[in-house]
Amino acid sequence: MTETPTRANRPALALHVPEPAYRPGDAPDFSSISVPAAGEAPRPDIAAEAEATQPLTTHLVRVLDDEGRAVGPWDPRLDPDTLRKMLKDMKTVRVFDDRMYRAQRQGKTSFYMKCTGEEAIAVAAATAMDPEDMHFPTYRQQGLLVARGYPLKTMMCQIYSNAGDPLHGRQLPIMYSDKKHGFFSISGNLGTQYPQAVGWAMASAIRGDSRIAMGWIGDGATAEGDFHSALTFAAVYQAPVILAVVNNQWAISSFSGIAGAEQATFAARAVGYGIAGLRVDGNDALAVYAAVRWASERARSNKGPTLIEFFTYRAEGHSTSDDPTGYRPAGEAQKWPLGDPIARLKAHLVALGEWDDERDAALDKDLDAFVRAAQKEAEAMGTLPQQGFDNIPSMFEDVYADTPWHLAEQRDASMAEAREFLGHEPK
Amino acid sequence: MTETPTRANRPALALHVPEPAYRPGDAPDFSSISVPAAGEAPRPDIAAEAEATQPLTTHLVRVLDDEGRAVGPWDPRLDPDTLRKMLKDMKTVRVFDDRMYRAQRQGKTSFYMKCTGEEAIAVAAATAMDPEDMHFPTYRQQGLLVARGYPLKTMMCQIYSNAGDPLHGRQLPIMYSDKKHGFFSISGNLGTQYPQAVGWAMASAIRGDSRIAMGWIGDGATAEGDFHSALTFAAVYQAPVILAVVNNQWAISSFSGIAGAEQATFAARAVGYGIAGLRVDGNDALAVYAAVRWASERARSNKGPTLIEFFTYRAEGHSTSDDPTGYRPAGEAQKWPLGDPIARLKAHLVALGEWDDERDAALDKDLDAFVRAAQKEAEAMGTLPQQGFDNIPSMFEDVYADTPWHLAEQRDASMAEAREFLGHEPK
Amino acid sequence: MTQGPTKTRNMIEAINDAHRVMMERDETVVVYGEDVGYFGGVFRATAGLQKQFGKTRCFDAPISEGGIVGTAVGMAAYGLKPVIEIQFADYIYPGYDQIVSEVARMRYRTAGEWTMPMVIRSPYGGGIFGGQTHSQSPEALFTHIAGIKTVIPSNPYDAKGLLIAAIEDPDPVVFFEPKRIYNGPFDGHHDRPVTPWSKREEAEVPDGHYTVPLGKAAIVRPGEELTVLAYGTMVHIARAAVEENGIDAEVIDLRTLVPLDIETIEESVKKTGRCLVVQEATKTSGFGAELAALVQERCFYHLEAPVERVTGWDTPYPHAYEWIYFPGPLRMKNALKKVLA
Amino acid sequence: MTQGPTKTRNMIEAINDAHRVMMERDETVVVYGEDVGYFGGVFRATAGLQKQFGKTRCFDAPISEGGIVGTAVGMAAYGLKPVIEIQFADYIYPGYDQIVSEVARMRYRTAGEWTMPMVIRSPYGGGIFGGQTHSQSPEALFTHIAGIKTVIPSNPYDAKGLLIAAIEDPDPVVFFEPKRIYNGPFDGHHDRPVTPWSKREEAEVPDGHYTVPLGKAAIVRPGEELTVLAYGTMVHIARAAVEENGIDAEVIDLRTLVPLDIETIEESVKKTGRCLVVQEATKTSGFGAELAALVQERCFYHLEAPVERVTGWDTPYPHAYEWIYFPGPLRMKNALKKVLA
Ligand SMILES: Cc1ncc(C[n+]2csc(CCOP(=O)(O)OP(=O)(O)O)c2C)c(N)n1
Ligand SMILES: Cc1ncc(C[n+]2csc(CCOP(=O)(O)OP(=O)(O)O)c2C)c(N)n1
Ligand SMILES: [Mg+2]
Ligand SMILES: [Mg+2]
Repeated sequence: MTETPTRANRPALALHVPEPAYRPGDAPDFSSISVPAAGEAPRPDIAAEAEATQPLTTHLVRVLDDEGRAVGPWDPRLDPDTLRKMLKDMKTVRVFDDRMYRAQRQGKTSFYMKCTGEEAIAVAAATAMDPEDMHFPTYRQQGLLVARGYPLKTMMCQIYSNAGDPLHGRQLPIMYSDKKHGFFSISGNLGTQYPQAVGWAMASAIRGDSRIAMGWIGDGATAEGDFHSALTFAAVYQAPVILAVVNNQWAISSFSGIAGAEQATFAARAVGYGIAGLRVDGNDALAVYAAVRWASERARSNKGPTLIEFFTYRAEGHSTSDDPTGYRPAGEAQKWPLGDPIARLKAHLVALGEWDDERDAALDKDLDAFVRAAQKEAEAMGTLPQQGFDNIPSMFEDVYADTPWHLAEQRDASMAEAREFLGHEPK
Repeated sequence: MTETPTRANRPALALHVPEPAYRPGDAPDFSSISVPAAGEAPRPDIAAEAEATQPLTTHLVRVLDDEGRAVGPWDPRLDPDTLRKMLKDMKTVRVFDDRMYRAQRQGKTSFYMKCTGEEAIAVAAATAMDPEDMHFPTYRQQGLLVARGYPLKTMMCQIYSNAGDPLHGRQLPIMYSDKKHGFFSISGNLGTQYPQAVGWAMASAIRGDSRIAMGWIGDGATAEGDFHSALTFAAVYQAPVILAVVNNQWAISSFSGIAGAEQATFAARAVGYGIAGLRVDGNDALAVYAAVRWASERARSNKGPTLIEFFTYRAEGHSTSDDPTGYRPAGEAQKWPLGDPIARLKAHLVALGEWDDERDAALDKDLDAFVRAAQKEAEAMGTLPQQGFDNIPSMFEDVYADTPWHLAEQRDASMAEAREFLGHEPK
Repeated sequence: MTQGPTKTRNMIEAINDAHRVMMERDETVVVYGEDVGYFGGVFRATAGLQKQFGKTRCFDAPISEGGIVGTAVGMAAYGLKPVIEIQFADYIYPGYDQIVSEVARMRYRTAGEWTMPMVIRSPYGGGIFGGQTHSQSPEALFTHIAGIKTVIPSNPYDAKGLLIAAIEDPDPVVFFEPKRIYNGPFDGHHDRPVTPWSKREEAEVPDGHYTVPLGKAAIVRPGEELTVLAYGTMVHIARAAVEENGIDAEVIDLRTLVPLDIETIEESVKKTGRCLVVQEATKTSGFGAELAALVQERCFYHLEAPVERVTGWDTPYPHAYEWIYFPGPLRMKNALKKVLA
Repeated sequence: MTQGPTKTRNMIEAINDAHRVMMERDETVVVYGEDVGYFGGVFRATAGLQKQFGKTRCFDAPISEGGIVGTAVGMAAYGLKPVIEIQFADYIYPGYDQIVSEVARMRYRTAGEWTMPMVIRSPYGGGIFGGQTHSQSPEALFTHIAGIKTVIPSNPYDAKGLLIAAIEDPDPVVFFEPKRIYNGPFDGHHDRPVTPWSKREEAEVPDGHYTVPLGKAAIVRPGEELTVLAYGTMVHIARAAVEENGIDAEVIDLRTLVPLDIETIEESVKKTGRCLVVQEATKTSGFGAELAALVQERCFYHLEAPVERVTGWDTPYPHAYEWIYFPGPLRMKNALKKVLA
């Protein structure tokens, strides 16, 4: 300890450590959160100066009102087929999550992560963008793959690390990657994909291409240095990129205040870099669609990047390794004022007269069967506990384009070990 | 190259690469830069919400007007003695820089960095803060040491890496470090000191101390991830810290646009994090003083951190390794509209009737003699070319508190080598 | 080997207790990292500390390993002793610049004026189906950096004693904890149940303060036929393999990689004339290379066979191929045979 | 060894030319980094490229090594071939996470779907009074990482040929350039003038396209008495020391550290029976350790003496003690004598 000076006339300093409003045992009450009415937020021109979006970084872009009507300037006026497709995709994601969560609990794989309550975000974003645009997702954007028609069975095979896994059992469950569906390889390291998205967008601009990129990050991960690199490079080169912050208010056990949300919104960061910022109701599929559309038009017309904060709530645990009752009240998700995105979109379709409870129930039944069928097919190719002794040489491939001598030696040693362990030649 | 889709209806994207207004051969003309009149910027309460400082992040806090008068709410109303002390310190820095630059050119050391044109910033900041407060500087804040009375001779000994060098010849010239003068060890790695300053301030708050910290960074280095860590931690824990960005508009050969200054000011970053931001005329010693004072009062009363952008111009090369005529017009510094900080402070003192040309000339003469005398003393202890074979064992000290066996062995081998090389026992 | 009353503790409990002991003794010790505050860490190593010592002594940090280390530098400069957690060793890289360029060199570059007494704790290693980013063993990336000490315990007793020693040490310590054995030692036979710590003597952990000195290895099994150098989880794999194969090997648990206990190593290898080096990390440029280089440099004329290395393969850690990657009993056995041939 | 007309070029000119050749042949090659655009880099390695190829093919980057590498990952994913400069190897650490966690593992983790053909160039090494942060040799921090290749040229001919090969390589390459010999080879005698490149055959650099293959070492001096393994600046120190001391050593310039040319090494050591390994980096856990470990593993029964290492010391690189730190002629001589004893 350095000498403490006698500075009697100086007040004592104190460290502020942010604390969420409620902890286990408390009765959560979100009535203090001010939720602006749907339709209230203005919609600036897509070519507006970044600074002009300032008010939208503290406001909340909302389209669906409490009666399920789409209101205000951000209403994207989608046709009923598109709305129904989004509803179906969101429901698919939820059913998929439930089944895979259960599969992990049954010991069929090592790990799973749901996106319950956040389904609107990835699904509506995928819907608003072109299929050729590239996403740099985190681990909670399974909705992108579903909305873009990636086979559920293949997702499951990845989760089971089985013979159908396009990633050859090399990645943790849910760390999907698929170039054809414009879905960049998910990293276990938080934040890294953010400057990568900017780099992809810069490349597209360098080549005079017309495709744009979208990068995704969680509220917690915005604290990483990569967040800053991404915003800096995006601003400097005016990269055609959309930078999404999915603010579900929790990292693992720490709340968004530990990432700085007490002092400013995540959308507000944008304007400080000269990037347009929008704060959007993430549980409102139409608002999400409209915001992504606005940002993509801006990017496509060389008007620069946009950062969009999707305000939502992580309704379940962080992953199968997490039990949130250890750090927040059990009932919080239900009290969350922005509601359930699936219920809200359904209500909208019903209000439009384009949907009803019967069709909804039938869809649920279909989806359940559909996901079960995919799961059956996937499991026919094996689950994790059966893996790890087939095609061992593949484990030594793709470290480099060609296998150097040291990896060849290691592969051979590894095969010899496996032979001895199994008592027969490995497959 | 991935397949280029046929997306005929989509416009071609283009990469924007920022370019400074003038390159070698151009005639620089800063008339387009709008310099707000002195005294115009409002001075918010030190407890103001960070958001309330937003207008001050694009404006420019200026106190000294063109006639050398101090005007407006930011006038710190300093007594003449303090003003004269600042003038003397600023002049000392300039003389020191000139002599050390020349010493490097004479081969007496390997490297030097001047802060010409930026003298007001460090000197006035040091004057505005308490002597017990801690600075985490970069390599252009020699003014802090001068203002705090650190011996010039010791600075020179560090520059010569000679027997009087408190850092034992281990650091590049100008990478000073002195705990007693509240001057943290300068790092060669840009940006690292920024979160360190925040950590020191957090520690002071944890201990209920009353001392605050000030971190320094250049415009170019704000792009490093450490800048973001610093702002994030400062905001989250409301650390009692002042974060200075010295925007001298150039990194080495790249201008501030490559760090993002085309799109937003550096001060504007602050508000996005919920940190108070000020943009200040860095060539106006009174404005610098007033802003640092405001921020230190805010920090001391647990009202949170402040980021201050000091707008200035790097009047000379980046270092002795750099020749700026390779990338910017030769006469730019002279055209720079915010003038010379020493001339401006002098004009103020003259306007106050507290100074005149005679005293000024006398001071210049004194300082010249003073710096020369220090240099003579320092050089009596040796210059770099004579170093490197005395006290070799010291080279192996301070890697750890105690010397482990492997370093002891290496030390002995090194001594044997030196003995052989010199033909006698090293000192 | 004990002081005062002991209690059976697993490694997490031992580590948790080391924190508590030091926070009680030294009010300058502060503990932070991702999820370490209210929740007590994803592995619960810091459970209960916030409650006992308050929010300003133990708190959650933003997800910014660079910021965590960077602020710790400032705190150490102030005079505190930060004990920070990096949630997984695989996530230490964003903090690597601050560790390498700042923490490691501060004492040196300031000629001792500013020192960095801090501990950077992090769970490392595989065997838990954690995939590429929850399984790495990056110790060699720290042993190459002058100015930091690298410590890896292999059991609860050492974990507590070494962590206390690390916190008390005047130099910065990178403290890697083998997460595979947090709850019980592991002999490498993934198809058999694990012995819990409670069945092992090294889990008898004294209450209160004691230290296991940094820089001192332990001979965990004396022997004559060959010397096995191991650390962390690999100590258990090595011991089990030696015993299963009826080999009279001397197994040395290095405990501290830098500074290394070269005396114990040299003495043993000069006695046995043979040496096997074990690491879980990828082979090339791992710490095993340094060990092999040192042993042959210093014991060459005593060696009857080349120093062999048992290591992880030079690939990322592949999720489904956990047990093909992991340096287990068979890899050990084959290497032991080779060294003895 | 040449193709077409040649011109005398120093290393910077050779490197600059490699860029130009590849930017002309392949429009997906983009070049960026701090100060590399208008000004052409602080060492001028990219001089003239922006003028010739335009601002979107060669440009200045923000001072963010993490952002430079991170955006390069995205560009490579798009289908470009980024050739990026890190201004000094000492400043590569903020980009280390992106290199280790992303660049190195992308091909593997995507089962070959996304590859990372990029080159990360950076001047490294001491001998220029650059102090602690302009002198480092961090190659071992990359050789430990599976998935990247590490290349270090020692002369203009190789620099151009290896850089072209690296740009054409389908895998990511970390390309460290020995800045001490940019302008002329250096025999380690800091008190004597340096021979300019123009006096050396390896500075006869062909115009246009040619490659020096990655993974192939060069025997720069054949010999019988012992084998010296070196790379970068140290190749010159080694050669000079061998010649000054009249030793008939075989000096091998590794050129690529990973993947290593093990065949050339083994053949030589089996012939000479003795081996000296040279690196400028700090000793502990340097790449020399891997070389020593490999050589004794694979050539043990041919070795007549331990493999010795000549290295920098395990301290930061101290400004005034440049020539005490630097592994120069005397350290070489003493080690050569030891290996031959
Ligand atoms: C660099 C890095 N540090 C730490 C972790 C461990 N980790 C995984 S997820 C997570 C929380 C992320 O929270 P957030 O960004 O809000 O995303 P969310 O899970 O809420 O979608 C943490 C700390 C990691 N994966 N990578
Ligand atoms: C991490 C790191 N990257 C690069 C450098 C090389 N470098 C030294 S100074 C400098 C320019 C810094 O510009 P700025 O931050 O504006 O400070 P100024 O020199 O203008 O005061 C660069 C690129 C470095 N020292 N550290
Ligand atoms: Mg979150
Ligand atoms: Mg600058």
